Amino acid sequence: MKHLWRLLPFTFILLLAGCGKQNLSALDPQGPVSEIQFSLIMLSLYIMIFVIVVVFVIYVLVLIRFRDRPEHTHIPKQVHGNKALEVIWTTIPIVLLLILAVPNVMQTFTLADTEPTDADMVVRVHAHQFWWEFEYPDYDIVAGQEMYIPTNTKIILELEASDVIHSFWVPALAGKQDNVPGIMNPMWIEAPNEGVYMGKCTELCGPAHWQMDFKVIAVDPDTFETWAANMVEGPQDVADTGNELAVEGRAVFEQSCISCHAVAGEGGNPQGGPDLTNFGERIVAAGYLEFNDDNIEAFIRDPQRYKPGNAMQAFPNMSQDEMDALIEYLHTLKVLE
Amino acid sequence: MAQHGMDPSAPLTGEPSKKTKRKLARELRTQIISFILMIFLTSLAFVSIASDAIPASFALPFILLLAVIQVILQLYVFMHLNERGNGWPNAMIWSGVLIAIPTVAALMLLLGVVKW
Amino acid sequence: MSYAKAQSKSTLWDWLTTVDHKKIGIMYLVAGAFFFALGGLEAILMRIQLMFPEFTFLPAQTFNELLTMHGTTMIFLAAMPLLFGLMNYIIPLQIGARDVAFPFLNSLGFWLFLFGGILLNISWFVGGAPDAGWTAYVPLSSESPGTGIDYYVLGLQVSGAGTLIGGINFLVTIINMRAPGMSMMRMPLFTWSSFVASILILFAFPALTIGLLLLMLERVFDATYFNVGMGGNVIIWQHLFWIFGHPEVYILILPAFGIFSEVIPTFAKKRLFGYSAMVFATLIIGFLGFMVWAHHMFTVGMGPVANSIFAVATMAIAVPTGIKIFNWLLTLWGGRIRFTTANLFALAFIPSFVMGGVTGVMLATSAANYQFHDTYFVVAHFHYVIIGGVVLGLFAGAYYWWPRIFGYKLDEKLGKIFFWLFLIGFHLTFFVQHFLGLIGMPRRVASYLDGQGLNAMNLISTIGAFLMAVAFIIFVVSIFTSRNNKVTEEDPWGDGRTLEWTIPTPTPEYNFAQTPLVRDVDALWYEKYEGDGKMKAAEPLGDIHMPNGSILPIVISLGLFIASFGFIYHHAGFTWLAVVGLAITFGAMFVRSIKEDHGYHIPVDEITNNKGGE
Amino acid sequence: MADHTIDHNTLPPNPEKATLEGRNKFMGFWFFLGGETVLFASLFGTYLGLRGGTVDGPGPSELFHLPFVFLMTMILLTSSLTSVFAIISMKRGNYKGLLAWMTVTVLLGVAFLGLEIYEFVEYVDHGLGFTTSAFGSAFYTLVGTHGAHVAFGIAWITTLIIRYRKSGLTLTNAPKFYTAVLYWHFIDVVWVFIFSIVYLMGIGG
Ligand code: HEA
Ligand code: HEA
Ligand code: HEC
Ligand code: CUA
Ligand SMILES: [Cu+2]
Repeated sequence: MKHLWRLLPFTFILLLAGCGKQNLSALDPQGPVSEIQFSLIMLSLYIMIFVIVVVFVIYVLVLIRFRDRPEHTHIPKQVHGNKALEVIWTTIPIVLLLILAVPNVMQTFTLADTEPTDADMVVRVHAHQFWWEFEYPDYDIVAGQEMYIPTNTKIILELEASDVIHSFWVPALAGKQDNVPGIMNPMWIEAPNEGVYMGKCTELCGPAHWQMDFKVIAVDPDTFETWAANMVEGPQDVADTGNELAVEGRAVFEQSCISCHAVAGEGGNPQGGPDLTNFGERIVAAGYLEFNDDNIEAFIRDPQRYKPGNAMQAFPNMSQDEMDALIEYLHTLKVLE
Repeated sequence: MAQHGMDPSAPLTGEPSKKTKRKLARELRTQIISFILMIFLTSLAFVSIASDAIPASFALPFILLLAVIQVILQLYVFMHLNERGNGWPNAMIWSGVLIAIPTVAALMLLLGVVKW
Repeated sequence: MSYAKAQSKSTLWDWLTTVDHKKIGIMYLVAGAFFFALGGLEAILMRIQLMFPEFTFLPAQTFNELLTMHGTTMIFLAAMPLLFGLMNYIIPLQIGARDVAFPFLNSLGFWLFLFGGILLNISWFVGGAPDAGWTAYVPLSSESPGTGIDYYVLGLQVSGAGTLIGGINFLVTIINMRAPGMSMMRMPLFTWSSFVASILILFAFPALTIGLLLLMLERVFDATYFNVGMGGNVIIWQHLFWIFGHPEVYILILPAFGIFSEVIPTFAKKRLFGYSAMVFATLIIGFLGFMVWAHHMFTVGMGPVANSIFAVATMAIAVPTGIKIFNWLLTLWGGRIRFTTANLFALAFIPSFVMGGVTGVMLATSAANYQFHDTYFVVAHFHYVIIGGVVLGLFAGAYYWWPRIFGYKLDEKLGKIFFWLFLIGFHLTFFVQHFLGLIGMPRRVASYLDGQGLNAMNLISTIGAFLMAVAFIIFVVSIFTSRNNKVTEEDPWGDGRTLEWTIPTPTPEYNFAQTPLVRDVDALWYEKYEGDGKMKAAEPLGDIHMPNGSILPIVISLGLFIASFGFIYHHAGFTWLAVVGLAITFGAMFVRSIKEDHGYHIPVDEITNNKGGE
Repeated sequence: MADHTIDHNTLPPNPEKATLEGRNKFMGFWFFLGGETVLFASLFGTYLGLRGGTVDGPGPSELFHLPFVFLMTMILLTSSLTSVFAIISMKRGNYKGLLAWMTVTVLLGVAFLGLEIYEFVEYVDHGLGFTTSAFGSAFYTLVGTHGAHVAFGIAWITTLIIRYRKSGLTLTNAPKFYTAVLYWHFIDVVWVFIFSIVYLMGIGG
């Protein structure tokens, strides 16, 4: 019952969107922040529907009653105006706006409550053209593209950018804040439910702006602790698994890739690419491509074709054997099992 | 709009009326007095900064106040904004100031470095 | 005196040198329509790209260029000049003046706009158009490679100077050139709202001028205002842009409001309801328009106090706008409404604009704006207010004043087909975009992934855009096919209320043989029903003084056009071109200032001949 | 809107506003100054926003030299007074006086501009270039825009003096001289804020 009211106007859209799957819709809030925002959206929507209905009713009435007809010959009375009416249509909108403005101001402050306490977790979000980096200062972890968080924990995000302005948006969890070079913007999110939440960059940041997607993955706090510990440890050493191909792949990786991509704290550089420690567990590759070998290979051979303007070096001439080994190795980069 | 038969590039001859002359003499006096006042205000501003005796917390608002007074003198005495018939120029200048204030304030304060 | 001299020139030369507000108005309309078609074409290309998910009709870079040029072209080169065209032609007629206050500057303003617009579009052919959005946020714009952004900066700087000049010109014209008896509170509402829009231009454009100056110095001369590593700050640009940018949207809508306030009373045969409330509301909107700009920046991190203040201030604008909406409805109430094409556009405006306006208030809800911002919800909002307000206003104004300006009526049948197709296409295109935004589609995306529930609505949106394109082509066709509907009467609608309907068609070059005497708001209506139907003259018939034409406005603009290339290609060693260009500009200004030009007189018999009808 | 009747024996009290063209010019120019207010506000705001962005370059307190700025201020202030004298001469029908005072105004303007250029050269020597830091860029842009206004004013008034050196006062040139003087005063108005906000506040804290 409690949830029925909010479903009414958008039921058909929700069906269209199939949003349960994607966790992409601001109309299907999955956490306290997006709930607050959703309730404001609905409050404002109801006020606006009221306004629209009032205007439409007068409008339709006028158009029907006062259309010119051939039998009309009178000159309409040239009315100057009406004080009482002016007062009415000044006051009523003011009242309607107050109904919206007061909760809005309160919630604006609620959402700005980003002073971290001991119970909260801090994640620094660095945005790059065109990928995301998540740094967990309390754990000494850096993760690329996919942000793991524990459920039911208030997460304070500290947003930063290294090149141009980006904007961090996970519609189902929270509205956006901008990642601005030279400035740190705090915001907070919380996810009561486990799940994968789609995130998008919403500030035009170059040709591959539309592909600058990311994921927020909420897991139960225990899983999160495991994940965090293993991110520091790194994935299991491929030499221990007896996977020859992967060992070969690691060699390729260490020769060509490690200068930009760190794995378990080794390699990488500040101007480099995403941390690949848990790449094998990615839901998508490069932020938006379906996670399969063909896509990964194609991306490595020609990153520009996929995300124009991105900073990764291309490897068009890598031999097929090396490529197969490399991809095998990339698949072993897992920390959760 | 013919100028009543007057050629616009013919030199204007003749003397100003007596009334105008008196007005101009008065005006000249006001102008000189306000110039002296401006010199004084300017010097005061410089001195209040140059001398170490006056604390900055006082000197800064003080010099801004002096600047405002001086500008009002410029606008109303030198530029005659106080004269009758200058309603529109007044309106536009003050509208400009009205918009200038939030502009400066925002650029000083709302740059994201300090959150309000 | 020297009348013969003014006649002996060729037609082309006559148009190039004209300082007649009517011809300048027509040139604004033609150039504006051209840029509207261009901006529309850019929109259509974007919509084709967005028709299907992961469609590869256009590369992402091209898409970004199209979206930037679409926004920039539509706002600066289409909507504003089209409004300027109507303002130029109509304001002097509505206030009973023979010309604007500064005919020379008026022409200069037009040529600056045109050269600026051409400059901007040259970027397409020399290495790519600007690609950072019409808002050109730094550092994306300041560090964008290539010359696209340089063209943006200089193109807008040049055309912006033209706009500022135009604004001052309208202000002084309206203040100083009104016919006797026309007090401020007897001015037609179109003149009033253009007046307030001009005030907004006067105070908004300088902020843009500085923003563009800084961006140019940053890109061309390595300044560091926006360079974080050098102590710079990137938010400064956003403030400067929006201190200009928000008033800009009211610069667009207020004259459109003015048009509706002329069209609706005319076709309802009823005086505008609540004239003084309308004037007052316009002024309030103008004032508040300057106090709300940061509602575009809720997510940049100004903090909750700043966000709350700007949110509440923004919401306040709904009140005066609502006053206007209800006054229009009450004007219709009790009238005899004729559904001419002009009036159809005006009537369609009311519900369309209200829908766009209320989504504006939703956007102003700062805490909810974090969800809306930079999504298609915003795109839907502003196309509803811009197309549902400004564009419908332009079409209403075009149909209404067409006979006055061009001497013939546009075909009503084609007009109605155009109207319905355009209106349906418009709602089809943009209504669904509200939902696209809410279910997760950011704006300025070159494509979107399949399987996110965005496909159907994007397709609908594109179909709507095609309907608008078909409608627009019908309009263009009707311009040519209607040319036989010649109009000769002074007041072709029969219900004209204001001074522009008191003079012969086609409009004589001196507008009014005798300056009229104004005795009430709706001067003509008053004479029709309280007098003998003819305006009283405020002066005896006499020679009429007219300004001479001049080629200098083109020369001044051309100089800046040339100089711009010098700045754009500064790094390639073309700085000398800037010197040459500026020398041409300042040289022409110098010539203008030392050459006195007192115009010429049209003798009385010439005027009486014309009055008898040619 | 009837024009003031012009009687050949008495000078109109406000020759600059005696014709419609003059009144238009007068009004339009004031409005332009209203716009300039916002233009300079944008520059002042930018400067104040970036004032602290000195990075490794020198900051205000290391550069600014008060006595020098005081001298510049006095010169500009005096030129404002001499332009007032010019207008009073004009209204008295003393055309020679008008030209003479305008010439003095221009000379003072040139002196001011010379000092400003000298000042900039000094600062560059002390390590503050246009591209040294955001502070440097913002400083030169603000003060330089003012300087550009001074230069334009000098060129404008000089043109007027030369063009009209022999014409005597006319209904056409009176508004031109008048608006040029308004412009000159406005330059001084802006300078008041520059010396207060840039220089005095730069030294004072
Ligand atoms: C003609 C242009 C125009 C007009 C008139 C408006 C009008 C309004 N706009 Fe809009 N706006 C734009 C053009 C325009 N806008 C553009 C181009 C952008 C995007 C720029 C970009 O980023 O590229 C934008 C973006 C924009 C934003 C930023 C969104 C974002 O990026 O996050 C906001 C936020 O507050 C906003 C608010 C408003 C409001 C409150 C009004 C109000 O003026 C509306 C007032 C009208 C009504 C409310 C309807 C009538 C009133 C009644 C019937 C009375 C009763 C009503 C109530 C009680 C609600 N607009
Ligand atoms: C006055 C302003 C104005 C107008 C009228 C329009 C009109 C239209 N706009 Fe646009 N729009 C903006 C201002 C405007 N827009 C702005 C400011 C932006 C933001 C840009 C940015 O983000 O930086 C924007 C962004 C924008 C987007 C979002 C892009 C993105 O974020 O990725 C879209 C997408 O659908 C869009 C679509 C349209 C469409 C379909 C029309 C249609 O109404 C167009 C209708 C016109 C036509 C269809 C004419 C067609 C002409 C022909 C077919 C040629 C025929 C020629 C002859 C007959 C001679 N616009
Ligand atoms: C010059 C630096 C550089 C080098 C060398 C480099 N990369 Fe990358 N890589 C990047 C950057 C930057 C990105 C992010 C691209 C984007 O999304 O914008 C990236 C992204 C990726 C991704 C997608 C990451 C994700 O989380 O989905 C993969 C996989 C990848 N690189 C693999 C490789 C491999 C394998 C090599 C070596 C053969 C390699 N890279 C070499 C910079 C580099
Ligand atoms: Cu990053 Cu868009
Ligand atoms: Cu706005």
